[in-house]
Amino acid sequence: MQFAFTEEQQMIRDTAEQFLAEVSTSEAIRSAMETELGYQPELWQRICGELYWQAIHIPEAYGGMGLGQVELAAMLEQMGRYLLCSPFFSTVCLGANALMVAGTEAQKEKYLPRICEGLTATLAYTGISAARGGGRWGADAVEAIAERDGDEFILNGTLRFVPDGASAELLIVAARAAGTSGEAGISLFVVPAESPGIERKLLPTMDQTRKQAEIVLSDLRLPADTLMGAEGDAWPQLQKILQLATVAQAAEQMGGAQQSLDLAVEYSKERAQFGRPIAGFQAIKHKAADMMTRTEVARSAVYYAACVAEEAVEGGELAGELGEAASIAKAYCSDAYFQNAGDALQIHGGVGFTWEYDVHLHLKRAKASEHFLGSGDYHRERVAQLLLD
Amino acid sequence: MQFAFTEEQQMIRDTAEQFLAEVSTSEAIRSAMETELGYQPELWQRICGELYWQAIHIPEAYGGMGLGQVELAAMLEQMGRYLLCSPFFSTVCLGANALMVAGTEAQKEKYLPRICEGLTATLAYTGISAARGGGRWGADAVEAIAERDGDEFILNGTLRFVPDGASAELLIVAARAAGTSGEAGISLFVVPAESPGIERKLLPTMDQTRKQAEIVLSDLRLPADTLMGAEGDAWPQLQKILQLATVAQAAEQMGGAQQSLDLAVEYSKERAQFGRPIAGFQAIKHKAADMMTRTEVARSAVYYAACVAEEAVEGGELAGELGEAASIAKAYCSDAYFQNAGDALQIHGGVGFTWEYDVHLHLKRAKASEHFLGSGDYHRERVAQLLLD
Amino acid sequence: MKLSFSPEDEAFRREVADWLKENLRGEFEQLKFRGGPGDEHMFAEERQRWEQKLAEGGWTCVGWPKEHGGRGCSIEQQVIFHEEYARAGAPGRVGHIGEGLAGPTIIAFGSEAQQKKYLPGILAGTELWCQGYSEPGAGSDLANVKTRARFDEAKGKWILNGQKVWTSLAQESDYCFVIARTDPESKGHKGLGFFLVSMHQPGIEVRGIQQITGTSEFNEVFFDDAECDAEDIVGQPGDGWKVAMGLLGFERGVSTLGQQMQFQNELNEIVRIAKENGAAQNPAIRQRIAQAHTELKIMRYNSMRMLSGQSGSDGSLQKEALIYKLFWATWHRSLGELAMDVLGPESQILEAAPYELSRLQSMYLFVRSDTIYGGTNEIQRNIIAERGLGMPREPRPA
Amino acid sequence: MKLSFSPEDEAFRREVADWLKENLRGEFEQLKFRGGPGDEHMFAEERQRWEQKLAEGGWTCVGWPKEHGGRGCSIEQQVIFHEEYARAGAPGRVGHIGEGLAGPTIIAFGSEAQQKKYLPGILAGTELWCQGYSEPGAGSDLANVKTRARFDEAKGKWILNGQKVWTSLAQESDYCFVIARTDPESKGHKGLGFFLVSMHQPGIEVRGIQQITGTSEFNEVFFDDAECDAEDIVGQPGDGWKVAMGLLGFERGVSTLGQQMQFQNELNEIVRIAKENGAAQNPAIRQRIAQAHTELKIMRYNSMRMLSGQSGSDGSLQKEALIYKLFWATWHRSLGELAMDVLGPESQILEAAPYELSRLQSMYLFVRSDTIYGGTNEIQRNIIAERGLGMPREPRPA
Repeated sequence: MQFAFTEEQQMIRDTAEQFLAEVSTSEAIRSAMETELGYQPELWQRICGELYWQAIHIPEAYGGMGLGQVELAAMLEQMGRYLLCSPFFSTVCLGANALMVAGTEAQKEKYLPRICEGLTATLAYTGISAARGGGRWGADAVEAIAERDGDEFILNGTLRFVPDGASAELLIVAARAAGTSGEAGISLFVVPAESPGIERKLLPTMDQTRKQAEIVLSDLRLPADTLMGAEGDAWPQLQKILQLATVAQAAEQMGGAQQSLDLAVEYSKERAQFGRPIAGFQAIKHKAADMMTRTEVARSAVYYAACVAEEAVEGGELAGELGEAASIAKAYCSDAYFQNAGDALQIHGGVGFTWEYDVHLHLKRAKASEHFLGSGDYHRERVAQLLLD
Repeated sequence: MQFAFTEEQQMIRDTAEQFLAEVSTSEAIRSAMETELGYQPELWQRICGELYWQAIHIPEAYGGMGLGQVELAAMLEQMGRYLLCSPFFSTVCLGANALMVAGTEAQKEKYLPRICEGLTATLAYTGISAARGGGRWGADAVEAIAERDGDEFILNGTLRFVPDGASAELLIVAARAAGTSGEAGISLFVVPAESPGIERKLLPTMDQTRKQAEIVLSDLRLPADTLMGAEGDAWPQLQKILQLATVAQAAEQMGGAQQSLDLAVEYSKERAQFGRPIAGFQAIKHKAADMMTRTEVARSAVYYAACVAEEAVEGGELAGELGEAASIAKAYCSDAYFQNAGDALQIHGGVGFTWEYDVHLHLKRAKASEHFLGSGDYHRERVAQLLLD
Repeated sequence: MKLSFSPEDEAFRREVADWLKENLRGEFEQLKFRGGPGDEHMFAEERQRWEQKLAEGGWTCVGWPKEHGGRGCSIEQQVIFHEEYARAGAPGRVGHIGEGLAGPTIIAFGSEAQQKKYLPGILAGTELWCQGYSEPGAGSDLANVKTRARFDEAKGKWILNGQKVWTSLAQESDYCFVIARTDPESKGHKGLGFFLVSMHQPGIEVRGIQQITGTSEFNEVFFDDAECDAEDIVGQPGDGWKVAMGLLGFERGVSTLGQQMQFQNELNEIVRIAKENGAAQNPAIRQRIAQAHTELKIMRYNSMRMLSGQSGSDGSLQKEALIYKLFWATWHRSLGELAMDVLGPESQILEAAPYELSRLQSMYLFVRSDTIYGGTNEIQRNIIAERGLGMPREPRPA
Repeated sequence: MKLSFSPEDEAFRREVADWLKENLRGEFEQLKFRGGPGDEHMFAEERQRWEQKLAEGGWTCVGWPKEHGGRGCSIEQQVIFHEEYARAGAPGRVGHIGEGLAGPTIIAFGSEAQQKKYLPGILAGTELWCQGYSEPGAGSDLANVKTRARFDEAKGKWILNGQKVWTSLAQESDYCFVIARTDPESKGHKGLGFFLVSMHQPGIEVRGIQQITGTSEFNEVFFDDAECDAEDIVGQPGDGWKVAMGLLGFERGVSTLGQQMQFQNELNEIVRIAKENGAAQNPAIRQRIAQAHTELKIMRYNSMRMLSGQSGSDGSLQKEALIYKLFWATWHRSLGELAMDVLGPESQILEAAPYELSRLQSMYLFVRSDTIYGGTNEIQRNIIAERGLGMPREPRPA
């Protein structure tokens, strides 16, 4: 047992921190978030070309760096901290993970090397009912219909809340056989986004640092070789993809919680009121102490979940814990990030309420990430089911 | 509209405050709470003889003072504040209210004057299932069975969590017809506690300032004239009795929340640490400010609910609001009292944890009163049903 | 203690409701439920016309004394007016700073000349006011005011220099009341003056502050040799603190009930959505909606206590007024979060690009200012502890 | 970063589990799950015999270095030992202050003579220790210590006078380590000494403090010319603060994992009851149980980080250790409330008159001390803000 970063992991983390502090500045975020694409292509090319981050956990056999989920989490933490506007999360944590978990050997050989070269990808699985009841992110959110037609499949339906869905070049799509519900009948497909039968619409979002899209499938006709995993029986694979994505999302949130704390503490040391820095007021100190407590607890949750995710990918003895560890991390980190971002805004006072300061970017990202893949309440209820039912 | 105490109401409140500050001291509470009876008979006799509080809202026709629910709430606030150990709540807020709401004219004439003379009473309606699911306090908690036998009724069953159930001289008992459930089949009876077929057992309680009992009915045979209200159809009356009791309980809680605040503030001004009174530390000031906020909000909720209770008794236009107002008051006051008592303990530090200081008495009363007639969650769910279902 | 209204008051209620029903239509139909917090920048012109429509009906300044042109309504009638106004969905008042703050201050502390000069424009809904209190870096701390007012003997005018911030409606306003330091040597609460300043002059520049919502309800106001007539100081130089403190009292009046009806409209919208999208079946959401409803109801009862002059348990302080800002601001902030959580992931999707927010989204973001402006929650807690509980004051540098 | 244990460690785990299974029976059967917080006064004598049983098996002081008589276990093995110990329901250790605090302090700062004199009794489970830190009115503020130690040249001994408070296990203890002021003119952190004092002498009186639970785990200890041999001061007069600060570090060791297993036992009991009485179907309770489970799991991960020496994001401070007390104490307090709320009204009914509490009732009341002793939550937040975030220190009187 060694529950600390290895030297190599620490180096990956430090490199990410240094690079992102330099490139993902307040100005860079703002200019990226105002574009429809949502990121600066030059920066993404630099990441893919110079740093090779997009290949971090893709096996060496497919041209990747062959590292694991822990290294990925270390990097995501810094991306969440610096609000990097990029298709990294969608491409790596959704697209590449989906291919690695559910792709056929042929699909992996076809697409993983291209992702290593900079191809962007995402996962589209939720219909509009994902918004029902405060948020549904399980098998019941899969609504698109896939009908078999000889050797082909015909897909119809509307997919919503798809991260980077308007810009991704490769789509992993979940759909179900007509008449099925719940975990039954679900299939996964991989398809180039520009295929006929796919219409994509950018959804303008409150959090501008990560784009969402609606994707309408109209008689999208797919050959048999686009099918990932077992026809009509892909829920276990989709579930695992979602659990990995959930851990990844939590890692970003933890980084955001850290940055919210850092911004607040820094501001409080500069800002004077009643003749002294507000950092000296106990009300501010104690709020900051609670923020730091949440951040460190979130960090422990994420590191653990990342270790479990690695075991789940590698088939280690803790693989069966992935669902629980992911829900624990996402439940805690969702609440911690939003609470920290809100507290940071409050500590900033009036200026925290302006567009100019960065703290609102975190408040918005916190809420958006809370509602992607399930809120704290949602994941606590999942934990409750494991414990009580 | 005049949402303030009249001069007379203010006088009643002030008199209660002065008297209770004098008689319900820390020593008096402790000596009363250690007895099985739970109160000092001399003090109860003094209250009944000199102050006539037990008759406060009984109509003058039955020998009472003919005041209303607002005056009652003003008095209960002070009783909760000073943790008066007495059978007042059970006799007046359960027993007398039950007779006034559901008693036949003959029963009122028989018992209300005796309550004015000092007879003690209580209401027994919950079976052991009141403890299920975190607490059930509605019609489904009525478990005792009443069977008709000619002109008589035979009652069997176990009643639990009955306030002052071991000492009260008169019992109002709820039971249901065999085979019924929910709101159907419920009847109310009034019976002297010493009747054959009634066995009473004191339940030792964490909060020693209010006693509870278990009452076992074994073939308790009651004549027809003990029936209160309509046979098998008494739920609306029992519900109203419970709603009035809920308001009364909230009034006590609000008084307790006030006292928890007062004790904490007083202590914080005396106690020095790091060379100054801890009252000067912002962490303590802000905690106290939140306590005061909760207390004043609780006060507004209770006064309003008391006005509605008065209209409900008098058939005023807001009578239909009683259920909602009672749930609002109880939900808020339950949480406010417990939170305040806990914060008071924390502000006291080590000594708050001792038996010697009074703050633990409030912590215990707060939890006990929270769990009597339904917790905050329970009453919020009731409000939710009114709003959402 | 009595909750019901008299028959006369109920008749007044019908009168208000009828008038609103009759007049809130045609060109004003589009204003329904608009112009609230976070929406204050919308329909500014149309809402000023609405202000004048109200004035025609005698529905501005209903609580002002008759001798100053008001309707002289009783507290009960003011309560009723605000309730019906909000119930009808009538728009956020662009005149509220004049009616609720400037006017009452001028009535209480102003000269007869000031009353004659300024009250009619407020009553008629033709002249709008804004408030010049906060300054950059000073937060809610009036004692830190740095804006200077120097009396120019030659011109016979006060000359103002400095900067105010978080001034809402500054672009639309005709006048601003400004706290400025008349004695340049003074510190803290001493040496302040309270000025009535025309916004239509070259010495004043207004710049919008882009907020978290992308919009600019709040402004910076720069005073660069701005002028103010000698007779437009309220009270004497040095009285500024006293006047400002008196004005604070006016903020906690019957208008809180109107504010609550706006809150109720927001909550109603949330309940409607929850029923529609199934969030009403989510037990955690149910608890939160019930909690919001519970506390909003109590907020109303608390205002009724404030208005009835119910004092605290020790009979001296109006404790229910002392806690009010902290309570409603915190409540409203939670309501914003609840709105988003009821909407679930849909809460993140805007009405339109580039950044057009729905009403609830705008509310959610805007309420973040509620716990900051007019004294942050932290300042409120200091005030409650010090004034309400007699705990030691925060140390101040000498 | 790696979660799994080596095959050697897994073998060690079986060894511990087997030994406990074999020995935690007979007269010790009744001790299962007893003697935890709030239950410390129960079976004191039997638990001391259990302590000696452990010593026979070589299971006391497993983390001490071998040269001092310990087992010299690796961190992993200590983790495993504590996990298995709690999993088996083995009782709360009466020797934990000697093993966890006094012993490590004597090993780190004590003389060879002190090590020879005191360590064997701790190792053998025959000599129990208590801690003389807090004083009445001084709270957690060691700098305020008023107990005096004066060196009597004639006797060649230190003479102690003063009072300590919140001393657990004082009645059962053979020794107490005491912070006292050696320089009567000194203030604050200076002029303190760290003494090893026998409890078996006429100059010491122990009085139980009756607590919220009705029981008396905590005591007042009065020193009235109590004596301490010249060689029983750790370090030099004036070193007391340094030694005490070193000792604080020992409090955050592997024993946290054993504590967590006790927490887990408590949570398991709550889950069992919730399933039995239907509270598990109450959605609000479900959320709270899930939250308690979530945070307890993370508490374990956090301890693993502490033990692995994982540093904070800036690479310098062990932030996860700094926040630990605040986190677990607050969590445990909530767990007590959850236990009562799962029980509903039944939570109020005691096991027996006059005041016999059930385990969960006792836990619920006792946890109220968790956020107070060893530095209140408020003190913890000060420490986190100052040491963890570099925010200004609280002003101290000169």
